[in-house]
Parts: sequence; C-alpha cells; structure tokens
Amino acid sequence: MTNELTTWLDTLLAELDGIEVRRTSRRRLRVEVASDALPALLELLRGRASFVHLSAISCVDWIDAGQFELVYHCWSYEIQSLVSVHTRIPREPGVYISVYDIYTPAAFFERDIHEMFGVWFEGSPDLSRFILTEWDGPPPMRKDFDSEAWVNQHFGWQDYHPDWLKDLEARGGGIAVPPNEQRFSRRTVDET
Amino acid sequence: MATSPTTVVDQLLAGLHLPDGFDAVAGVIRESLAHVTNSAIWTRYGQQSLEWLIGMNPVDRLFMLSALTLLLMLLLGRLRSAGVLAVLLYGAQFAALLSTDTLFGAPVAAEVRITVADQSLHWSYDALSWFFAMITIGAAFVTAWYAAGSWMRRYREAGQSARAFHVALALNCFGMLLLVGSADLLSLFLGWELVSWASFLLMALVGGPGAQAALKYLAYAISGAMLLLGGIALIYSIGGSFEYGAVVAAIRGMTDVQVWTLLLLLGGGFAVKLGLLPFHLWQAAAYAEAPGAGSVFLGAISARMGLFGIIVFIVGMIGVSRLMTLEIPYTFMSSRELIAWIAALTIIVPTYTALQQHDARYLLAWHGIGQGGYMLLGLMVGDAVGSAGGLLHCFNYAITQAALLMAVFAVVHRTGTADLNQLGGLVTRMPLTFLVLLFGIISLAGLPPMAGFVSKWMVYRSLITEGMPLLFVAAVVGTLGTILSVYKLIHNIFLGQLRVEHQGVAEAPLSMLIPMLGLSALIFLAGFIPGPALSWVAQVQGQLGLPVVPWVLGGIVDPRGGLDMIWLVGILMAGFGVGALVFYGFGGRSRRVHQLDNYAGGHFLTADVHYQYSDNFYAGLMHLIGPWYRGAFRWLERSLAATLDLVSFGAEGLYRVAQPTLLMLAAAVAMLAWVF
Amino acid sequence: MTHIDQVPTPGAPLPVEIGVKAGAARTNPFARVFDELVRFAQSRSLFMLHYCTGCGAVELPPAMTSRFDMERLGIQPMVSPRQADILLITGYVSVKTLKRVILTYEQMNSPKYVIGICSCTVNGGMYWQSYATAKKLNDYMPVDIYIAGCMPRPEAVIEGLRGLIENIRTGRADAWKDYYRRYDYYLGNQQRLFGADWQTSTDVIAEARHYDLFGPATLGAHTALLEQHQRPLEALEMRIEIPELMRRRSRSDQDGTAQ
Amino acid sequence: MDWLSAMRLDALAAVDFHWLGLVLELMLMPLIAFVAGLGLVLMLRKIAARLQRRVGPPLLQPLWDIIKLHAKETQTSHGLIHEIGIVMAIGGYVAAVTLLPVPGMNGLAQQGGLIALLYMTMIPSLGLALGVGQCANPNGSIGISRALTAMLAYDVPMVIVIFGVAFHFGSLNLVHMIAAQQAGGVATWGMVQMPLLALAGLFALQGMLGKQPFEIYVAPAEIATGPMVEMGGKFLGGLFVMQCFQLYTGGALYVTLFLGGGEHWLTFLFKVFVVTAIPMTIAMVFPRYRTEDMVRLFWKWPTMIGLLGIAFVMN
Repeated sequence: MTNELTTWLDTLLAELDGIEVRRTSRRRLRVEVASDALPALLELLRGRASFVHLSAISCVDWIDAGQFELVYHCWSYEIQSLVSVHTRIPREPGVYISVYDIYTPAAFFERDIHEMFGVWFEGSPDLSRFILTEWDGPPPMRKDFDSEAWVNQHFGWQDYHPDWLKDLEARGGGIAVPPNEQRFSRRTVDET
Repeated sequence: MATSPTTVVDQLLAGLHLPDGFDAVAGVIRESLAHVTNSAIWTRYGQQSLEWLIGMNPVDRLFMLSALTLLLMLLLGRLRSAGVLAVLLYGAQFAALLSTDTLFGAPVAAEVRITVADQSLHWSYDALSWFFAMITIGAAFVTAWYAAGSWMRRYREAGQSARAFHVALALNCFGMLLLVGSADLLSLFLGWELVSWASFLLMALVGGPGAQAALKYLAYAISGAMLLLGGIALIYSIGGSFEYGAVVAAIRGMTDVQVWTLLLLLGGGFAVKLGLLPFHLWQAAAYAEAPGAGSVFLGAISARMGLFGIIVFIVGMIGVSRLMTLEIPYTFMSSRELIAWIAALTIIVPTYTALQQHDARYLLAWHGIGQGGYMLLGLMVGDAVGSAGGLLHCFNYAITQAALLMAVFAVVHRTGTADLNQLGGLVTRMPLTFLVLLFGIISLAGLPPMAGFVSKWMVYRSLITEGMPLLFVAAVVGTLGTILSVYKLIHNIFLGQLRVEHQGVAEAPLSMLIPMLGLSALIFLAGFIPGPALSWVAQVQGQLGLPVVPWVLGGIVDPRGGLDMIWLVGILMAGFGVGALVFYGFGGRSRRVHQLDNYAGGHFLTADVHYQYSDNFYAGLMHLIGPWYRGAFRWLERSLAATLDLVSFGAEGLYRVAQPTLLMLAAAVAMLAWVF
Repeated sequence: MTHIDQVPTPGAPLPVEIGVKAGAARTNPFARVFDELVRFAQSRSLFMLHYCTGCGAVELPPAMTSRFDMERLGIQPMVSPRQADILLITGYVSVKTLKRVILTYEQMNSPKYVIGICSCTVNGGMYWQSYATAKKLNDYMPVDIYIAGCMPRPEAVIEGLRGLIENIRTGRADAWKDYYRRYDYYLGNQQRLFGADWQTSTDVIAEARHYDLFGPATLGAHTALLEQHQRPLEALEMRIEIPELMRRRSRSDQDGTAQ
Repeated sequence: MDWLSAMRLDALAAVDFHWLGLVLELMLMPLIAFVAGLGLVLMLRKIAARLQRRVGPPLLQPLWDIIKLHAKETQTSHGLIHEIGIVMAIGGYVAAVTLLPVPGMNGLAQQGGLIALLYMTMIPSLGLALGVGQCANPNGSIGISRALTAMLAYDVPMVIVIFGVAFHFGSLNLVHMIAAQQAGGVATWGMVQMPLLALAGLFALQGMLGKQPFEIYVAPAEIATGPMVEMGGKFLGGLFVMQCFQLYTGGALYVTLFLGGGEHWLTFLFKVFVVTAIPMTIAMVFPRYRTEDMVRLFWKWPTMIGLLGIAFVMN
C-alpha cells in the first residue's frame, strides 16, 4: 500500500508544471512551489495523499536575496514519509497567507515565526507575543539584527580583574590579549 | 391601706431574692423607685396593681407576663421602638421566672386552671421546666435584642412586617412556657400544638424557600402530633386519667408490649420535633431559611422541646432501667441501645451532611440536628455523669448555636450572602464577628476552653465507664466531622483572600454586636466555670430521679476520672502566655504584608484573580466517602410521600365518583358487622 | 512620565562602599557573646532554596544525597522562599525567569544569601551573546558567592557553601543589606531590562524603613519612576469600624460644632 | 436567687497542693518535653540519614535551626491571627504536656484525664489552622484541609485504643493507669495485657506524628509544604518547637498507656525514644499515601485490630 501511494504522488507531481520535485529517499520528498500555489498543494497532500500531520513550519532568512524561505514539513502516518514544501516570499512586506484552515497546529508555528522573523500571516488566529513576553526590540532571528550590539547596550559586563591577576601584572606578566579585545565584534551600536 | 410605698418596693426586692451580697444594688433600686412612687398617679393605681402583681402566684405571673408580651407585640408591633419594648418584656419574663424559684425550691403549681368537660388542664413548674424555660426566655431575650436595631430596619426595608416577626417570637416563647410547665397530658398536647404552630409561623414569615420548608415542617409536625395523640389515648385508656401522677402509675402497670407501643408513639412524636434520624429532613431547610433572628431562636431552643418531651416521658416516667428490660427479640439489643444508636446515627449523618453544605446557614442548621443526638445519647447512657452531660449540652449548645447563627447573619447583613464560595478574608473587616464565630466553633467542636467541651467530655466519659465502645467511636467520629466542617465555615468566611467587593465591608452594627459578644462571653464563662450550670443540671436530675452528678465549682470530682476546667483553662492560658513570650520575646520584628504578597511559585498574584480555596473543601475525604452519600433518607421520604399520594388518590376515587350502590352495600355490611 | 532612556543609566562603576564593613561589634560583652552565638547558629543552619533556572540544578541532588551529604553542614532544602535563607541561582537566567527570581528574592526573609552557580550567572557564560539572558546577576540583586564552572561539580558547590558559612560566621555576609541600602541602583538595572512599569508585590522601600535599613542611596530617580505608577500595597489592617457608631458620633460632633 | 450561695464554694479548699511544688512542676514539664523533643527530632533526622547511607546532621542541629529561625531580622506576617495561630500552636502543647505524668511529676494529670489530654493536643492544630488560614495562600488551605482529614483518619483507631485502655484500667486518670501498670512489673504492662490495642496504638502513633506515610498535608513538591508555605523566621521557629512537643507527646502518651510509664527518668526516656523510633523508621522507608487512601487504611486495619482488642478487654 505504501509505495503504491508514493508512486501515485510522484507521477502526479511530475505532471504539474511550475513546481520542482526532488525525491531524496524512499521516505523523503522535497517540493519547491510558488508562494501562491502552496495552499492548494497542502490541501492535496492532506486530502488525498494522507499527509495529515504538519510537523513544523520553519523560516530561513536569505538576507542577500532579500527573501524569506518558508518550509512546511508534512508527515504521513500511512506511508511513513515526509514531504517538505519550500516556497519563497519577498522579505520586505514579509506578508503571507495562513494555512490554519488546512492544518490547525499551523497557528502556533506561524505565531512563532511572526515573533522571530516578523512575517505577518494573514488569517492566522493569534499573532500576539508568544515566548519573548518582555521583548520589545526588533524580531531577533532576522540576520540584520545584531544580537551582540543589543547585548552590549542593555547589559553590563563584569570587569573581571581579580587580585591574582593584579600581582601577576605587577611582576611584569599578565595576559597577552586582554579579554575585552579578544571578542571580534565588541562594537557598540551607533547612536542613530 | 396606706402602706408606705417603700414597703411595696421592699416586697418587690425581697421577691427577687437578691443574695445578701447585692444590698448595694438593692439600695440603688430603692432610691430610683422611691422618686417614682411619690408621683400622684402612682398612689391611686400603681400601688394596688404592684401589690396584686407581687402577691400573685409566681407561675401565673410568668404566664401573664408572657401573654402580655404577646398582646403588646400584637398592638404595638409596628412601632419603631417595638424591638426595645420586646427586649424589656423578655427581661421581665426572665425576672419573673427567677422569682418562681422552682429550681432550688419546691415545684410551684399555677392557680390558673381550665376545666373542660370535667377534665382540667393545669400547669406547674419544677426544676426541669425551670431549666428549659430559662433557656427559652434567654434565647428569646437575646433574639429580640439582636433583632431590635438595624437588623429590623433592614428587615422593614426589605418589605417584611416587623409586627409579624415580633408576634411570632412572642407566641413561640409563650407556647414553650406553656408546654414546659404542663402538668397533665392535655395541657402537654395543647402546648405541643401551640409550639408547632408558632414555629411554623416564625418559619413561614418571609415566604419563598422558607415557606416551602415550613409547609414540609407542618406535614411532619402534624404526623408527630397524631402519634402523640395516639400515645395519650393509649395512656388514658389504661390509666383513666390525664394527671401525671396517674400517668406514672399507669405506665408502671403497663405490660411490655404496651410500653413498646407507648415508646413508639410518644417517642416518634417527640423524635419528629427533635429531628432524630428518620424524621430529620425537614429541620435544616426550615431553620436555615427562617428570617435571621428567627433562625437564631429556632436553632437555639425550638428543637429541644422534643428533647423535653423525651426527658419527661421516656427518661422520667418510663425510666432508663425499664428501657433496658425491653429486649428486642432475636437481637442482643434492648430498647435503650436502640434509642442510643438512633441518637449516635443522628450525630454522624447530619454532621457529615453539614460538611458538604456550601451555605453557612444550612451548615449550622444541619449541625443543630447532629448536636441533638449528643443530648439524647447522654440521657440514654443514664448514669449520673452521662445524663448530666446530655442536659448540660442542651444549655451549652443553645448558647453556642445562637452565637454562631448571629455571627453568620451579621455577615449576611453586611455582605448580603451566606454562600461560602462567595466570601473570604473578612477577618480584617469584621474582627469582632470573627471572634464570636471563633468562640462558637470552638464550643461547637467541643475543644477545651469553651462550654461545649464540658458537656461532650461528660458524655464521652460516661460512654467509657458504662462500657459502650461502638457508641463511643460513633460519637467521636461525629465530633471529628464537626471539627472539619466548622473549620471550613470559619475559613471560607473569615480567612483567606479578601475579595475586592468586600474591601469596604464594615463591622456588624452595635445592636447586633452586643448580644453576640455577651453570648460568646457566656460561652467562655460556662466553659471556664461549669459549676453553676452543673448545679442547675444536678437539681433537674434530682427532680427526675436520676443519679445526681458529683459537681464542684470547676467540673466533676470522680475517682474514675474527674475534670477540673478551672485548672485546664488556667494552664491553657498560661501556655498561651508562654507561647506568646517565646514568639514575641525571642522572635525579631515582623512586618505585616498585603495578601497579594504571597508565594505562588514565582507567579505574580493580582487582585482580580480569585485564588481562594473554598469549593469542595475536603476533596481528599470526599473521594472516599463521596459515594456513600446516596440520599437514602431523601429516597425514603419521597417513597413515603408517593405511597401517601397513591392512597389519597384511591380514597378520593372512592368518594368523588358517585357509586351509591357500592356505598349502600358497604354501609349495610358495616351495620351487620356492628350488630353482631 | 519620564521614558526609560532619559533616566541616566548607571554606566559608572559602583560606588566604593559596596557593603558596610562587618557589623560593628556591640559594646557590652554579653551582647557580643549573644551575637557570636547567633552568628554561629546562622552559619550552622542554612535552609536552601535552589531555584533551578538552568542546567546547574542537576549538580545539587548529588550534593545533598549520600555521597556528599550537605546535611552534615546543616543545610536543608526548603521549598518556599519564606522559609529559605540561601537562594541558589543555578544556570543561565533568562529575562523572563529573572522576573520570577527577583520576586522570589524579595519574598525571602533576611538575612538572606544569594549564590550564583555556573558561569552563566557570573558573566553570561556561553550565552554571553544571547539577547534573552541576563549577564551579570549582581546587577539585579546582591550576590554573596559566585561558583564558576559550566556546571561546577558538587565538591565545588560545597566549597562555595563552606565559603559562605565562613563569611556568615565572621559576619561579613551582609550583602543583603545592600539591596535595601542601594535599592535605587538595583531597581534602575531592573527597569532598564523590564521597562519603567516593572514592579513586584513586595514594598522594599517600606521594608527598609520598617527595619531601619534605609541608606542614602535607597531612593533615587528610579524609585521616583516606580512611585509614579505603583501604589504600594499596604497590609490589610484589622479595623473595627461600626457605621452606626460613627454616624452617632459624627452627629454628636456636628451638634458639638453647631453650638 | 440564692443559687449562688447554694454552690459548694468549699470545692476550692479541696485543692490542698503545696503550691510551690506544683508551680515548679508546671514550669519544668514543658522544658523537659522540649529538650526530649529536640533529641527526638535529631533521632528522626539521624535515622533518615542512616537509611539513606548519609552521615546526617550534627548533634545540636535542631537547636541551631530554632535559634537561627528566631534570629531572623526581617519576617513577614499576614496579620494578627497569623501570629496568634503560632502562639496557640506553641501554647497549646505547653499546656497539654503538663497533663502527661512523668516520673516524679504528675502536673495536672489528676485534674484532666485522658480525653482532656486528647482534646488539648487538638488545640495547637486548630491554632495552626487559623494562622495558616489568614495567610490567604491556597497551598496552605489545601494543606490544612488534608491535615484535618488526616486527623479524622488517625483519631478513630486512637479513640478505640483510648477506650480499651480506659476500660481495662477502669479509670481515665493517667496516674492510676501508671500505678496499675507498675504494680506487677512487666507482667502488668499495657502492652502485655492488651497486645492488639498496643498494635493499633502504634498505627495511631504513626498518624499522630504526621510523618512520611501519612504526611500528605506537607507534600513539598505538590503544595509547597502545605501549611508551612508562608511561615518564615519566628513563625517557622514556632512550628519547629511545636514539632518537638508533638513528637514527645506522642511517644510519652504511648509509653504511659502501654509501657508502664516511667519508674525513673532513664528508663522513661529510653522507652520514649525506642517507641518513637519505630514509626520514624517506617516513615523514612515508605512513600506518601494519598488522602483518601490514608483514610481508607486507617479506618480498615487499625480500627479492626482495635475493636478486636476491645473485645478481648471487655470480657
């Protein structure tokens, strides 16, 4: 039963144009699809191809291409195989349609991606603050967010200069490169 | 006739038998009365009426004053100051009762006598009737005071008639004085019916759920009265007279079967009023739904009239020793054990029903039924300490229940609800009411410093020395159930989280506070020095022919285990002193914090979240005994009511449908049977 | 309302006197002997509340059980902050958890001691770059002992505890007073992280005044910010207020004034 | 109105104690109870440590704990009733202990018998319950509702034991009981005369000490030590003092009823320590019962054993 369904899926996807399919193994399939066709494909996978479980939605920030890549990992219990559907959306408006009506767990994944990347999912039930309840800075997982600069601005550091180091230096020894110079990007944020 | 007015005043003071230590007080009264007696009106009318009043038979004076109270309440009930008048009148009744002096002196027969068809109704007061009359008038006095001030104002604003309330209370008090003083079966039955109707009136005042409960009570009361009537008919058919003396002789001459039927008839009638087990379903709703002050009076004394009946007939006339001879065939139980077991079950079942109530009034009403079981159990044990414990518990529990119900209704007066799940944290807003409830629950649970402990201790001690293990365990399980449910009562109302809407609640009004604080002081005093109360009980035992309890100022002196409350309470207070010394002396300074500054696993508590644990308070226990509550008695009552409906439907069918022929035939057959 | 940024951030190093020198010994000998006994008792009996914020907590059960047995030193685990003396912060302190840690610290009864276990509490540890974790624990509450190590072994934990016991016995472990004496500095750091409307249900300023631990630096700009929007929670004092009595007395006052 | 004079006021004259001796006794008995209690708490923690192959606390650890708790400088109280609760907890036991006769000192055992002692030991738990109630902490309220259910559970077998013992010795007076037991040496000990009741008594003692198998009301992980959740500083110190008294009262009562009380100090204390060691070892080995299982257990086995014991005693 399992490979029959798999072959049926492969032949079907092969017929569709505009999507790029790559089967990495008997139980792994990677599909690239245009962003507006993704909900239809998900309905097909869920409705006909027994992929009833949406394991996760992950997001990749291609800052140079100015795009976000959304990956929908769908799992089928019947044929024990995983389909990951990849799509690209432009980074700037960062808005996409929600698939909550197809897979209900999508609500939480979309809420998480909204908090971490700032992608707005139209129709998602609740996009309020999720894990970072105290966070009022920019979405932290974006590549243009400089975590260390933010840390330097909001947190203080221990000026770690213990007594044993002082008398060592008194005798001419000490550390070759002092700690605060060792870090490569100890830059403070430019006061814009 | 120109006796100088002061002599009349002297007679009045002599009548009050103030002990010699009180002559200073007598002096003050003499001067204050002196300037009254100089006025003109006094010389013509006042003086003769005063002389007539003093010369009267004391019991007649008591009845007259009680009837006067009733009359005045009927006439002046609507007045603003009717409450104050009622308080004064009940005070006068109490003074009249004291002047009868039948507790330590000889029984006094009232001269008023009604003869109907050569059967005469007459009344006489002895130690037992004095004891119950004292509790009744005391309860009425305290209730009237509680209802005198702002409680009555709120009651009037709610559209209820104050006059009806005062009349009902006065009628109740008068009825009970008549019942308690009855000297023959007819006056007993008359008093019994009057008390039943009066308490129905007091319950049905407010209408609504109270009226339903009152109607249910009425059904029980009428069936009880019919049982009583059956018993009286049985005695009359054997003894030929209604006088108590003849009744005692008749009962002594009865065979066992006759005594069994008498026991079932009279015992059943009185058990309905006392709320013993099979007949207890009416009492909780009836007493809880009565108007505030009314519930206080009913809870304190009304159910004990059944106990009075049982004492007079079953304990007094039939006698516990006679009960022990009445064996129940095929079981090794005698009728005494049967009644004792009914009393023990009456302790347990209502107390564990009270545990589940989430309305404070119902919880206390269910306890009213439970504590009645203790009194009967003490009497059924029959030895000196046991019966004294039962009688003393009647007094101790009356003041405890009155104080508790007053505190609960003070909370209802301020917060508007008695639902335990809607209250909480009121100790900071109503500290005096908390104190009263605390004294009350310590006494209800029977813990040392308070009065309840003394009488419960006596019942336990007699159960041990008389060798009744299972009854002893049943009584203790009842007490533990009481401790659990009273803690739930005080925790859900006064402790825990204060709700936002109760922040502005004020202390109970003054007119309600004074009787409450007076009663709680009495509870502590009756526990600290049980001597006086024990002396009354000893007199009653002597008059009933029971072995008299060896009492002393502090408690009981007995080689097999005595009790000296003065030492116990003294050492307890000393212990609290040491505890305070250790706590405040050695401990450093502490700072009072707000209730939201609490450990909740790192969670920030906010005022709008209601985190008080009050619903399903003993969840663990209820997992085990929850399924045991199957409402067996409610099922029994419903099935009884259903069979009654069936029978009445059949009978109605017989009359309503015109079947002349059938009726004629039946009449003919009856005629023939009667002729031959 | 001043925004968080206008408030001067305490960039400058801490003022010199970080903690008042060991409690000035009292003059008469009996008091000194009594203080000595109390300090000895305090050092021999410590109730430990380990708030397992991060990975370091897994080192504490072995320190308590049969191999290392902390009870030899008189240290018992306790559950509620009211009962505890030591607050063990084990592992990285995320910003969300720091709120609860501060609340727990303020709910503890003094003299209380904080031990930061694991390098994450010392200087950020391996999460030094993360936006979500607090780097220096003693910015937010006075810390008595730091035990470095990316999960120090039980021996190191017990060594740290013995150091604390030594400090208590000699009277040098009174960093907890610093929280009251320089509450403004700590509150400033907390507000810097949690925003201006940060507050806990404990009223530290009233507590400082009650136990006369009021230092010069207790009040400052940050506490002024706090006062703007937090009405401190007063304890619900028990009051006997009978309106009927009040009304009668007020009526009698009016009569009094009317004449 | 002459009922005032009718009271027998000569009752006070009947009390012809030599006052000084009694006052001394009333002061010494709580102190002895406290010191013995400290030893019992130490033994409890040592037994626990030994069973877990640990070294265990030093000798004076309970004393250091109490001194440290009372020496706390800032303490949080939730109101007057919270403080009075702790005062009642300590004071109740100070008073209850004077009812328990010890070698050479009878205290007030003549004035209040066995039932009075049982009720006096209930006062501290009521005081604690009131104190915890005002802390307005749900953990505390749940803990107290479980503690009262536990009291309901273990009091049934205890009461059966008390009935059996009182009926056997024919009196509620503890001094008589000790005299009766010491009359014929070991042969007349309670345990020898009433073995089944002694066994049921051990069950009840296990419940009364409130330790492990029946400690659901102090479940640390579940309800944050239940009643003790808001107790810090001198409040917790007061509860530690109460625990010492609680352990001593349980052990001493069992010894008085079943092991012939104390001829002289050494044997009395030895018996108390041995008797309390039994439930303590059981405690450290068993996990915690749930509330309803505890009630079911107490109302099944110890109650049956006790009733059987009474059957033997009564005929």
